[in-house]
Amino acid sequence: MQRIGVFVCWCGSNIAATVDVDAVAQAVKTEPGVAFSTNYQYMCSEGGQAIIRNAIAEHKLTGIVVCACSPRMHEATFRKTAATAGLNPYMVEIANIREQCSWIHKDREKATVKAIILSRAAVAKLNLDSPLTAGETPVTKRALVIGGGIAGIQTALDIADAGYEVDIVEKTPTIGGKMAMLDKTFPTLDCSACILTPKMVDAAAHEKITLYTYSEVEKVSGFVGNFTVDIRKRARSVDADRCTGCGDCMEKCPSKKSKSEFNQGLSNRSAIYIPFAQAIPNVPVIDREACIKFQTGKCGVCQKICSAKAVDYEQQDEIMTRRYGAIVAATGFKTINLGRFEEFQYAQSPDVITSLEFERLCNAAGPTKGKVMRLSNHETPKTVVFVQCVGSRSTVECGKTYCSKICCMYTAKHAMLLKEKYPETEVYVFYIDVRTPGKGFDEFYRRAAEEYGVRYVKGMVGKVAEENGRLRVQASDLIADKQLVIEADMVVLAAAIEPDPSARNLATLLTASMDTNDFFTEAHPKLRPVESPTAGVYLSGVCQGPKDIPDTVSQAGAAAAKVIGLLAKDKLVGNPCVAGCNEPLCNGCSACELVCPYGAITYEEKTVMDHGVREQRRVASVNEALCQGCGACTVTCPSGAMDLKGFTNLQIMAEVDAICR
Amino acid sequence: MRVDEKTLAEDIVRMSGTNVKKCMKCGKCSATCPSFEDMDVHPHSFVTMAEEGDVAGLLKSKSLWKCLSCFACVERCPRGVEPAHLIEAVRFFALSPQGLNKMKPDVVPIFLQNLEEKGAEVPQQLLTSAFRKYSK
Amino acid sequence: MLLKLSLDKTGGLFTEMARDRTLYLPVKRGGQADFAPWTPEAEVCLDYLNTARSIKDFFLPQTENIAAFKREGKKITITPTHEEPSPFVVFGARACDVRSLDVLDRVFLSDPVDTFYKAQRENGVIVSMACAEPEETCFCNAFGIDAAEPRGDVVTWIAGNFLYWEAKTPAGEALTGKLETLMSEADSSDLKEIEEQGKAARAAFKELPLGKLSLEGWSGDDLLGKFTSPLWEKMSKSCLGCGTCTYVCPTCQCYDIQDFDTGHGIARFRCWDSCMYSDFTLMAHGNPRKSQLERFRQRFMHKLVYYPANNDGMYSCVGCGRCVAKCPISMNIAKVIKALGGNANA
Amino acid sequence: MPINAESGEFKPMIVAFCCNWCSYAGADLAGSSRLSYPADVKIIRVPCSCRVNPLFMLRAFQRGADGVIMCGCHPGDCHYTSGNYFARRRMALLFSMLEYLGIEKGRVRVEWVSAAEGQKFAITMNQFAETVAALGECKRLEDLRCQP
Amino acid sequence: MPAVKEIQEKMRARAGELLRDGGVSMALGWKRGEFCHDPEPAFFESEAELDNFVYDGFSSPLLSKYLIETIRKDKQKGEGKGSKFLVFLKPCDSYGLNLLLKEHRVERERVYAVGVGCPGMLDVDKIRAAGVKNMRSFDETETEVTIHASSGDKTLARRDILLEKCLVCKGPEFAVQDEVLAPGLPSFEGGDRFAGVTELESMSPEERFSFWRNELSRCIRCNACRNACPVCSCNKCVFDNPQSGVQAKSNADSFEENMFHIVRAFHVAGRCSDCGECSRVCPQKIPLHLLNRKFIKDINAFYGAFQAGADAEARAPLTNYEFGDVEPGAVVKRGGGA
Repeated sequence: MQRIGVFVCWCGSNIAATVDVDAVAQAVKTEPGVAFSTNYQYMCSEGGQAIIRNAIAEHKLTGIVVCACSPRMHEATFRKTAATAGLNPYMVEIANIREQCSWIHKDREKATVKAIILSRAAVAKLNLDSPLTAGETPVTKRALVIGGGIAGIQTALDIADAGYEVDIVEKTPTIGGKMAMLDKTFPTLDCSACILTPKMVDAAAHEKITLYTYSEVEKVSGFVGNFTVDIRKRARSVDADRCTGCGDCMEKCPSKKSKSEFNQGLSNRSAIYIPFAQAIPNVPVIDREACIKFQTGKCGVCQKICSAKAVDYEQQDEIMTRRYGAIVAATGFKTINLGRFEEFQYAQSPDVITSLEFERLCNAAGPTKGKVMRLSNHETPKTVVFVQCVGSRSTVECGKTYCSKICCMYTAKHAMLLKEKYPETEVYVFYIDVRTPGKGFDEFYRRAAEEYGVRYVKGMVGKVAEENGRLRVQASDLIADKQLVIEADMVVLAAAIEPDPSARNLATLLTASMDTNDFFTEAHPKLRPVESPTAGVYLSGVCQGPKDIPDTVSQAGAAAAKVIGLLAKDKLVGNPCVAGCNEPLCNGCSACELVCPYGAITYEEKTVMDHGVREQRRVASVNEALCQGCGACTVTCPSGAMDLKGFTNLQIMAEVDAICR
Repeated sequence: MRVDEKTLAEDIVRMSGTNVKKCMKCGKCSATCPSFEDMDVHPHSFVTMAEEGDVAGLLKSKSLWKCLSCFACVERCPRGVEPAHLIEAVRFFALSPQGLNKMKPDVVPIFLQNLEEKGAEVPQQLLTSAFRKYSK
Repeated sequence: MLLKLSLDKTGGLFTEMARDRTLYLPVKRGGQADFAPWTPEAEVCLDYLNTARSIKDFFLPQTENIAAFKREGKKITITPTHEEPSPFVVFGARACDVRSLDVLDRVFLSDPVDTFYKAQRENGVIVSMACAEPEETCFCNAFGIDAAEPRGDVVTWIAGNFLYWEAKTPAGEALTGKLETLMSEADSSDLKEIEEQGKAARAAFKELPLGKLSLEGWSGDDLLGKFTSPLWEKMSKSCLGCGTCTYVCPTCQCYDIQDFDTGHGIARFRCWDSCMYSDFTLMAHGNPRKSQLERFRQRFMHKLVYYPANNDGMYSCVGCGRCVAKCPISMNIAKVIKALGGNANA
Repeated sequence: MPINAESGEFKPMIVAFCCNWCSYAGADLAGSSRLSYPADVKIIRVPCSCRVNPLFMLRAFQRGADGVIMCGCHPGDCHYTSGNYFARRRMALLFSMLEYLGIEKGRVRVEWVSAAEGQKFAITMNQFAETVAALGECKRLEDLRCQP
Repeated sequence: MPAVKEIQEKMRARAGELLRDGGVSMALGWKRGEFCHDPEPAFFESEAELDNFVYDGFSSPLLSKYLIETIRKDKQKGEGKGSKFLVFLKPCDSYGLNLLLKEHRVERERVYAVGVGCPGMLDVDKIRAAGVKNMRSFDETETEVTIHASSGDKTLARRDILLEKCLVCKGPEFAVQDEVLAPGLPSFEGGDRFAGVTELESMSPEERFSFWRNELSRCIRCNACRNACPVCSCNKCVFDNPQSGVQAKSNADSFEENMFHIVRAFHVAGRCSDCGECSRVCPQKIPLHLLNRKFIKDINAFYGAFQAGADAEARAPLTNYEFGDVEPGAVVKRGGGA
């Protein structure tokens, strides 16, 4: 049996004016478990708290009910008060007789009756309270960033600068990601490589950052502060420690017919290759599928000519197990497959290209050395049509329902770059809407139209057809209500972007949830946009949703700040109001596991004593460090094995009973 | 008899099975339409008019009979609005006062005979389309 | 004295019987017959063979209030809440059900007397009805019950178009006194018809699938041998552990006393319990009967061994066949009697 | 709750389950904005609408409640991301079942109330109390033993 | 199409084979009872025991739930580790097994599931209602059943004496099986299983209330519905657990009658495969399937067609959600489900 003290607050006149506080204190005296009750002007004041502390000592109270303002206001205060008097802080219940009583009722009698009922409910609940202690777990002071694009690099740099160890895992042979492929960036038109490559170098050189390129995350276990991750370091076939990056091997490699991933397949590369000149690490990798040595056993040229003796055909994949306190997903994006949009002839005509391909054509280090040319005949195009929203904002199966966010701006950029290089070119941009929310964005777009004479046409392209070596573009001009037919030399499609396909598997490994488009979901769409619902897992860059470089960098910094906040703690103190499994009652059905948004519930085979029978059973187990205490599992559990501490089934029913009495 | 044009418009939209509210005014339907030049009201406007309940406008438009039912707009529409189905529904209402069973198979030859006189008035593809629909 | 009444006049009889007391009789509910209070609208069915539930309901109801506890401050007041008994008649009880009261009496009327049960017994008049033909699942003859000649305060027969009525006890006489004007005296030809019908019925019982069931192997010898028989394990395997057999059984008498927190105090009541349930005999230390095997064995050992051992050899089964008809998986006492009864039923 | 002997006025008993993060805060806002609603409404704080077991609702009726309402964060805004989605399915099925059993509709309700919607909270409670008052005492789900 | 007797012999032979040398240590089937219409679930451990094996129009009791206890006991014994248990499944029984597998109540590798075609199970009460007294034996085909009884011989159309659950048969497909004997049965089409629910929905609330009062007031809380149900497999039911706060051994009043059945139906909502066992076993003939089917009908209408137990992977509707799910208020407004 509890010994409960009830403390009714006047809150000056806020409560006392409408509620007869003394009557409340008297009425609850006869409630089961109540050993003491009183009222006072301001319970939250030092004087009020002293009354509580003294009463706890004097009446040997095991719990207190404070009838006062909303628990959202002073629950924490009174928990501290209880704790200083030696009570468990969770043996405190608040009856909200201000916001939910005195402030909304005018009739003193009715308000008093209601206050008594609310106080009784709190007493009834407290009778079933038990002391709760928050669990503590240590924090491994090391972070893992998955993905080495601008998002991952920035997050890693920010974390490392705060003094914590960071590992970057990148699945391609180099960091840099999509930003490395860009020519210029909007809205300033500065060179992408000029701003990215120093950051790549910084990341590689940072003493706190370790790069694992050509590597993938294979297994994740553990929970916030204590993840254990297996990383597969794929065999490069080149010893990174020995390689000097001289490039002789690539030059001599006889297999030169592979498509360059970096150049979007617009040029070829050798089987042993470095993706691009500024790649980091500047160590080649052998594409074993394309390598003659690996395919036929005959060749070995690269090994023979390598003066550093770095080429190693025997190299094997390596699995490393590392421990981390936090994980950041920065897996980025790719452009969608346009093969199914037959109306644009992308798969059929070499002169219909994606914007990312156009980006490579513009780039001085690209396959055409920066010369924009028709891929069919290597001539400079005279009329170029840009089509926006290709696959974006589309409900058809091969499209995406969302706005890809970056296309309006890069299309304006491309139109300008083209006009800059070839002022005589006729440039059309077909748009549904031009969306330019961002600093200097609308000005940038207007410059394209006003200063560069790019023809913006409101309407969609309906059909592209190859005719006499040119492209017949049929489109509508909705403003003029006309159908246009343009003889173009090149069509550039602003393809929708989608999350990198590797994210899906990663989400499963991290038990992080995804939306229907495979973007990672955030813990709260407004208030926790860089955290995933899984504690200790953070989101950076486009893997969370389409965004441009400035947004990505800001989010990367935000994710880093969250990681730093976590790693700065020595121990994590959990919320003690977590779910718990009553093992003898558990059926092992997995229903709770399915509704847990935090992946906090796992199942294990355990020996359970059930009424003297000992047996091995599959039972649920709650990881208290991950559980946030929502209670979804408790209602899903048919046998009532799952219950939520602080809000148990019996407690809520006791409140119901007390209210309805 | 229907007096309320708004209800009529709603009925037409419902019958067509389309959701005109999904239209984001991209104009791809008009861009792709092979009969665009022959039309006074273009496919995207057709959708807008249906949305606004302008049934009279739809019924008296030339476009109503110029649409080939080629379904290019249905195929290309990124939002699944399907303007051609809307046009079909309006046609149904235009024809329905002419008899309960709308167009009977035996009237089709009359259309064909008139073809020479009327020339481009009745596109052949429309008749093919009609055959497909009414030859049950 | 044997009285008779044309079957189409029974309405008047029921009206009269129900005038100053509750009359329970078989009515149609949910596609089967069950005892329920008579009302002019009730669909009385006298041609039923077996009701779904037994007449136990009126003497040991499924739930009955005992007392209420109220707490005010440190004071607790206790108020008895058991309903005052009032007179009632059960009309149409079959021979097996009438016998079941003997079984219950020995439990509840022996010291210490169960006052609730006693009060119900004292207030109830049993008007039994002879069986003119058996139900497929009947085996009351195995327990020496004559279905054609039931006991009761009043015994009735239905033959031809008449209901025959004979008072057997003072209570039955008293009831008959009020009804005599409705009935006329039967003659010897009526008696003969009843006798013939009875003979045919007795013969029919013997021809039933369970008509030759013998309890010879259940004389109470070799208690340990029965208890430890490996057959229990085999037989109990298919048992679902529901309480159907115990709740439809006219002789199952186990109950539980429970407290219900009404929010204003405690309502104490008793309710049927079933030895088939996993929480039956649950105690603070755990449950001595951990498995369905043990619960299953208990039920039949009690009916066929323990009870007779304490009650002059009287089995606490009356062969009404309800459990046979109702068990979801067709396990029943007849199978147990045969399987563990040695060669008697071979 | 019984009919007031003096006035003959029926005062319904209403239980409101409110999630801690949105609706309870919304109720607080209604309070601090002094927006009144009937004193018949008593709030029980739960961490999330997904903590509300249909059993609790039945329990309330058993104990004499005439109406039960559950409030949670708007879909998409759940503090725990998905709790209210599960709650919504559970309640949709429960409500449909109660109606199927012949319990008057209007005795149960779900409303999504954000922390900013103090006004909505008050309006909702006023409306709900009115609906329940019009329905009168809940006879079809009462437990006679629990009457005072 | 083989006659039912032939299927029985096939099953007996196959069970014998598997017990002899198929790595199966026990076969769950049915054995002859005291009458011709009451086969009992049976556990055959040797070929010799199979003499009593029976499969006919009355082999309705579902067997898969017994696997929980069978495997548990086998584990406790600690011997025979890894031994398999053969279970015979009629097509509709297979859904129940799938649910047990999905909820980890039974391990797939411990089960050898043999699907058997089902001609439709018979309702002895319907046979009696047709005027048959004291059934002695019967002959059955897919379409007709000839009954030999003390009241004389009688031939009835099979359709007229099927159990309610068989009138709305889910068809001859097996949701899970290792092998199938006599596939293709039943060959008839099931009817609209929601007809009963729809009819109730069309009544006024008052009519519905009195309908359910009349039905549920007959409940004696024998728990047969719960204990026969393949998904009501909790180690300890909340209604049996004194710590749950809702324990109740009997229906003390109308509220508890409602409560038990609402909560039971809710606990199996989205998990109920509509096997019909609850209604079949109810000694008081309460149409419990009308509660479960209401949930199934609503789930289908609100969240898309769902057949519990059709596979062992799909998320149950109540452990799933969509952003655009129907609002509870809209459900009530539309008036009695969809």
